[in-house]
Formats: sequence, structure tokens, C-alpha cells
Amino acid sequence: MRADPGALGRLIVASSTAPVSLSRELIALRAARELAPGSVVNLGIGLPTLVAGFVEAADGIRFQAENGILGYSGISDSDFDADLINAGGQPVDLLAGASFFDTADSFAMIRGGHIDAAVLGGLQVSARGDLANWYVPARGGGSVGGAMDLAVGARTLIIAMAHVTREGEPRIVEVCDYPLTAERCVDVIVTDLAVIDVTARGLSLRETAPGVSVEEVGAWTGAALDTSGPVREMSL
Amino acid sequence: MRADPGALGRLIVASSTAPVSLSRELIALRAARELAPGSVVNLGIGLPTLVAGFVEAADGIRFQAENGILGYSGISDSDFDADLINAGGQPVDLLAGASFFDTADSFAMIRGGHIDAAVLGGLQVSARGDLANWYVPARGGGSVGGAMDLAVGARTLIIAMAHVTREGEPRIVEVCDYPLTAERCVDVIVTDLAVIDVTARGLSLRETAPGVSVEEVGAWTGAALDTSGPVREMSL
Amino acid sequence: MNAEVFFTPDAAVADIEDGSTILVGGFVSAGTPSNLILALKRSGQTNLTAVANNIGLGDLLDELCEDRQLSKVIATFAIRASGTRSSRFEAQYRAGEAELELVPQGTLIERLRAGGAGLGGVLTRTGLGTMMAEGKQVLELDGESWLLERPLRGDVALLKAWRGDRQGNLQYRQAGLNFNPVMATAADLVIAEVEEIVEAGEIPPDGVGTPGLYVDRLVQCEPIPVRWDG
Amino acid sequence: MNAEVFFTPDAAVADIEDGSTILVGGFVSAGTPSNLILALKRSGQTNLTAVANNIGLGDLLDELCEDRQLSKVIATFAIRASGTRSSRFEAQYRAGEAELELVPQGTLIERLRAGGAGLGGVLTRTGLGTMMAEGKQVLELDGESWLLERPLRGDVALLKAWRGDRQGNLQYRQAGLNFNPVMATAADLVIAEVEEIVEAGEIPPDGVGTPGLYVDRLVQCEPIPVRWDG
Repeated sequence: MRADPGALGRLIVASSTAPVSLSRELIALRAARELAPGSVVNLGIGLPTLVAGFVEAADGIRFQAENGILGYSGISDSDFDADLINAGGQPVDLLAGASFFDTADSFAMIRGGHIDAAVLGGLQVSARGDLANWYVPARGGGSVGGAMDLAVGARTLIIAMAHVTREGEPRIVEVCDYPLTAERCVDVIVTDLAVIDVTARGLSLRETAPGVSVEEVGAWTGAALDTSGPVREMSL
Repeated sequence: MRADPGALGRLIVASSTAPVSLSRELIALRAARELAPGSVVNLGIGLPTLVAGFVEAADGIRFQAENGILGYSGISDSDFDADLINAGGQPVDLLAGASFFDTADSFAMIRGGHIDAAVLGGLQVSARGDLANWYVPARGGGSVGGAMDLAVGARTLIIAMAHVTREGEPRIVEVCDYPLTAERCVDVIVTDLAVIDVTARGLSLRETAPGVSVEEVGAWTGAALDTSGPVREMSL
Repeated sequence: MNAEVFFTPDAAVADIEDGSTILVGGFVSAGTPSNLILALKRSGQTNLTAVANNIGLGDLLDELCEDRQLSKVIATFAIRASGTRSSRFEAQYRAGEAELELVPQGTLIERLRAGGAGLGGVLTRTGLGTMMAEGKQVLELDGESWLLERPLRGDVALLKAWRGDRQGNLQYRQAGLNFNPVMATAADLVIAEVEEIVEAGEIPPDGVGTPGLYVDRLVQCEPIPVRWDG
Repeated sequence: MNAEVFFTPDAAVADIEDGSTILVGGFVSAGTPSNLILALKRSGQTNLTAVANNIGLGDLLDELCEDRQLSKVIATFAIRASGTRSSRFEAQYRAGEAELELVPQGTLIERLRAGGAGLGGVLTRTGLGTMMAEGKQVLELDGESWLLERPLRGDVALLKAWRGDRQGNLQYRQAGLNFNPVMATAADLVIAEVEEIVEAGEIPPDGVGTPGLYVDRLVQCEPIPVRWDG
């Protein structure tokens, strides 16, 4: 399941309505670089799951799954075991020192602030770090899973998402118009165009994707973006 | 640790200020008879601990200890194991099918109404079933342990205590003047003089101790006592 | 306090009444009582409320919608944000034929735990400032806001464990724990399917995930494999 | 996320600061970190608040009173209802030299759990209509009264387990669990004494009572036997 970063160049994709951008895999790779060695990390369903494929074993990062596992290393290639899955239903491999616990203990861990970082997908992030990622009004109903607890409880919340919608609408906005997951919870946004920090004074551009200019990021962003800091190009 | 009921006659004791009465062991024996076969029972510290010595193995009664054991059979005669004790610090023997859990799960079990019966000691019980058993005003400070949770959570609460204080003052009173453990929680009172049910209409005498008259029980009781039901002599 | 052993899942669920609230253990494929769910389907009881982590993620709970047995679902994951396949429940929900109460996972398990542990509720930050807070009491304590979440209980719990002994003790495998141990505490009638029924004492005291006093009925079943492929 | 291994209990507690709140695991003799308690005594830190199930029941926590290190105790069992022997803490409490906050056992563990689980409190019936309710908020919900109990946390937790691995995973023996797993979640610095330190993987994943992420420091010690004889 480990991707080959050297072959990632071809994963940069283009569409008619959205900017030329990094693939989902490159977003996951860049999000993985945000994780500190030795940290405990929860990965949301979808794109964030790919992050597990881009961490180095030597970094000793341990993944926690809402359903009650601490210490899985990534998605398993071996036979499917119905009782050994992550919160997305995918089979996982365990590291030495892993543990199982029930959902109550799992969310005590999450809500209680014991998870170093969570990487979640996003529909929208606002200028003050509000997150919307569980409810698409056009579809209704919604599926929240552990997202609200993770947004409240993870010490660092990293949102990994496409910078704009398929229709080219910014997902980074002044105020979310999708229903919120939690207020003022996002610390870092990693997209196909940029890495943006959410600070007490608003959004601050830290990195741009290869071949993407600061101006382009600003143009595809629907909220005020401080570009005055040192802005680097992402190293992938 | 099993007492010999045949030898219990000599355990009936007398004092200068209190009535001729059953010993602590006989109170425990009579309280044990209140326990339904197959039930799960918690025993308080002190006199109630003796109850474990008077249940028949065939009845399949399983004791729960606040510190996190379900399924001990009684106090152990074997070597002391610091990690295998009941809530009173006494070593216990386990039955097949016993389980260990932490204090949070133990009190979920107790508070959640999953314990069939608790036998606790008492300082005072009121006419409406209020219990006071944790705080002696003259001593202050108090030690509550699991008593308040057991009083609230046990499906049936049996109080095993001396009918009167050493000074001859009734412990069964209209209104407790000792600080309460819980309101309206007591179902049955087993003393050295009587077995009394707490009903919606007040206290109802069910049994008298051998050689103790209904009138004597009434005289040593500080609350209205319905003696109109069928009153039997305790069989010990 | 021995658990009653049933020889078929159908017999174990036969007396569940129409209109019951059913807690269903499991998390996608792990610890999911698929035999009991299918028995409940065959039983034909209707107007049921199901409380479960998920419906329509490869689980068989969605099968209960074939004959419209579910009038309400309380879950964390019920309507997919994307994807082409739609569950039967999703279709019935969209048609206004079934009700959905969506609850954050950590709040759902705490509400169930409160229901089983005799607590009147818990205060959480989860859901504050979101749709989940609508109609709920918010307490301001020492300058912080907390959402009051109330207990949740079922008439029946359907659980899946690895092994069960005749006293009702359950032992779980790996991530098969999930919602099962807490749901065991929060229903009037607790029914568990297990892969093997063993004698008391075969499950070591520190291997018991659900103490026997919580479990009323046991049935030994070959597990039915389910899987979610997204 | 490896736990730091210390070679003596004294080294493991050396930087605890005066005035700290210390959660102390154990229940009378079971799962009680006696080596760490005695190290704390030798360290001489003062003005400490101890949170523990019991003090003066054969436990060594009372030793901290010899040099008046405890200014406050939060416990369920601290003053004996009868008996001739008196603990040092009891004497200091009666002399007005140390403070006591008595808490029902089920409430103490829920307050600690709330502190560790990010909950703002729980509602319980325990203590309603008693001295325990004084000064506390009572909520009336659907015609029922509930006492609001608030979270409790420590600066430090001192725990005792059977085995610990280098990642900090703890495995408990029998009734040695008690307050330890919850206290592990509710302190900023968690120090555990264990009878044996093993390599990661030697404790099976379903035998871990406290996942390693909660544990900061480990020290291997010969357990000190204590016993309460009433």
C-alpha cells in the first residue's frame, strides 16, 4: 500500500472547471508530512485514509480507529478479517503494542484530547477555522460518524481536501454555508493547491503546490488569505 | 468460613441497656435467607460481609464487589493476594465464570440497576425507608465508599443492623437525624429482633426473633410499625 | 443467573414485539450480529426503532427495510455523502417513510452508556454550534458551554461476540468489541450470538468483555461475513 | 510515543511540584502504587492534594501525613466509623490541619472519567437528598431530579499495574484494575509502577488495560505488600 513518491508527478490532474491540481494521493502525501514522529493519529474516511500509505515506519506514527484500535500501521493486504477493520471498514495491520477497546473508551480517548492529530476530509473550512464535512444539504440526512468528536477532541486538526468543488467553487470561505461539524476547530488545511494555517488572525498561506502561484491560490480561495509570511513551494 | 447454624443458639446475646438479641452472625444468617437463588448480591463492609458465609453453594448466588469483581463466593482461607480482595480488603475466592472490571464499569453495574440485591449495614432507617449509614456526627468526616451508589442502584436493598444502639436508642425511627445515605431506598430491615418490610404505607413487621414478642419489637422501634399482617417467628 | 441458550437465532428473537427499540451492536463488519438481524427479518416484526452505528454499509441491518420493518433509525452513519449505490433505508428515508436521528459516534456511545449506568445524562462539547444542538439544553458552567445529552436505552439488544459461556459472560475478538459491551448494559432483554458456547470458567476472568449478568439469551451461530467496499 | 523508563521510583516522581493534585490508583491493597507513594514521601513535596479511593486503610498514602505533605484529600473512605486505630490523616483532619472532600465511589470514578474523556460532567441520582448535594446544581428533567457532578483531573497520576511495555501499555492483574485505568486518562503526567517491564507486543492487544498513549513514565518495582485488617 505504500505509494512511490517518485512516480507521483503523473498524478497531478486537471479538469475543465477547476485549476490544475495535485491528485488525492499527493494531498495525502503532503498531509502525512504534517504528522510528527511518534504521534497518535486518527484518519477520517475517504481521502485521509490514504495518509496511512505515506508515513515512514521509522517515524513510529500509530493510527487510532474510532471503532476501538490503537496502533494500526495501515491498510492490510492480507485476508479480510471482519473483526479487524478501521472505522471505514478497511482491513488493517497491527503494530507490536497495539490495543483494542470499546467505543466508549475510544471516544474518551478522542474527546478527551489524547489524540495528537486527526486528518479529516472537508466540504468547507471558514476563515476562523469552522469545519463543515458531514452534511450535503442537497443530499440531506448526513453521516457524521466520529467527525464531530474528532473535530472537538484532536489536539491538531488537519483538513485534507480539494481546494475547490468540481464546479470550481471555493471550499475555503469566509463563513461556511454548509452545516458545521464544529466551530473554530481546524489548525491546518492541506489541499491540491496549498497548505494554509488557521491562526488567531485568520488564514495564513504557508506553501503552494508545484507550479501554482500565490495569486492563483488567492483567486481560488473564498476568504481573506494572509500571504505575507514566508511562502514556500511544497516539497513532495 | 461457613458457620454451623445448629450451634447458633449460644450466639444469642444480652447486654444491660439493650434487649436480649441475636448475634451479628444470626443477623447475617437471616439476611442471607432473603437472597434469591441465582441472584447477584453486593455486601457492605462489616456485618454484611458475614452474609457470604451463610449462602448455600447450590443457590448459585454470586457476589459483586465495588472494586471490580463479579462472581466471588466468599472470604478466602488461602494465602492473601493483594490484587484479589473485596471492597472491604478481604481476600476472596472466585467461582467459575467470575470476571474483573474497573471501577467505572463496576459502578455502571451498581448505579444502573443491574445488582439484584445489596446488604448494607445501617445507623438509622426511617419509616419511609430513608437510610443513614455513612456519617456519625459525633465522629465527623465520614466514609461513604459505595454506599450511596448501592442505595440508589440495587434493585433490593436489605439493611442488616442491630435493632437499637448500644445505649438502647432505636435505630428504626420516624425521621433519621443522622445524615442520609439516600432517601426512600430501603426494602427490608433485618435486625437482631425482627424482619421488617418497608412498604408504600410504612413499616410492616414480618418476623420476630426467637423469644421476642411483637410488643417488644414495637417497644424498641422508634417509628409506627404495622403488626397486623401475619407475623411469624424467624426460622434460623 | 445462567443465560438461556437458544438453538436458533429465530427462536431467540421470536418474542420481540412490534414497536420495540432494538440496540444493534457492531461497527460495519466487526462484531455485527448478522444472524440475529436476519432472524429479526424473518420474524416480520414491524415499526421497529433500530439503534446502531451504521446502516447500509454492507451490514445486513438494511435488509430489515425490504419489508419496511424499521420506522426509525438512530445511527451515526446512514446516508452516504457520495457514491452511486443507495441503501434501502436511504430510499425509505428520502421518501419520508422512515425517520432518522443522526447522532455523533462519541455522543451515541455516551448516551447508551448513561442509559446502562443509571446516569441522567452527560455534558459534551461535541455538537455545540451545530445542527446537533438544536432543541437541546446548553449549560454554561464556569464560562464554558456544554451540550446536555440524555440517556438512550433499548427494549432489546442484539449483540455479537466471539465466545459466550453458560453464565452469559461474553468474550470479544479484536475490534469486535465496539458498541457491544455498552449496549449489553442498556437494554431490558439482551440477546447475543456467539461463535462458540463454552462452559463457565473457559473464558478467563480478565478476558470477559461483558459480565454474564447483562446477558439473557445466547445462541451459537456460524458468523455471516459482511464487508463494506465503500 | 514510548514511555520513559525510570530506574527508581524516586527519579520518576522527583519533579512533581509542591501544590500538585495527585491521583493515586488502587483500592485498599489492590493495584496500589506503594513504591511511588513512598518515593513521593521521600521527595518531600508539600501542599499536595491526593485523590484516592481510600486513605488510612492499610495503604501507604497515610505515610504522606507523617511530614504533613497532604493539605487536602479527595476520597471515598477516609475517616473510620469505628475502631480504635486512627490514621495520621484522620488526626490532621480533626485538628483542622488537612481538608477532606468525601465523594461517593461511583461519583468519584465518574468525575475522573469525565475529566479524562472531555465531558463537562454527568448527572447522577447518587447523593440526591444528602449532604453530598450541598452547593451542587440539581437539574429537573422530565420530572426526575439529577445531581450535576463536575469533572476531576490531576496534575499527576500514580498508578500500579502488573506489566508495562515500552510503549506504555499497561496490563493489570485481577482486581488490580479498579481506579487505575480511568485515572490514567485524567492527569497531565501519568507515572506507573509495574512488576515487570516487557517489550512491545508481549502484552496481547486484548490484554491491554491502559493503552500506551496515556502513560508517560514507567518504573519497575518489587511490589510492596499492604493489607487492611479492619
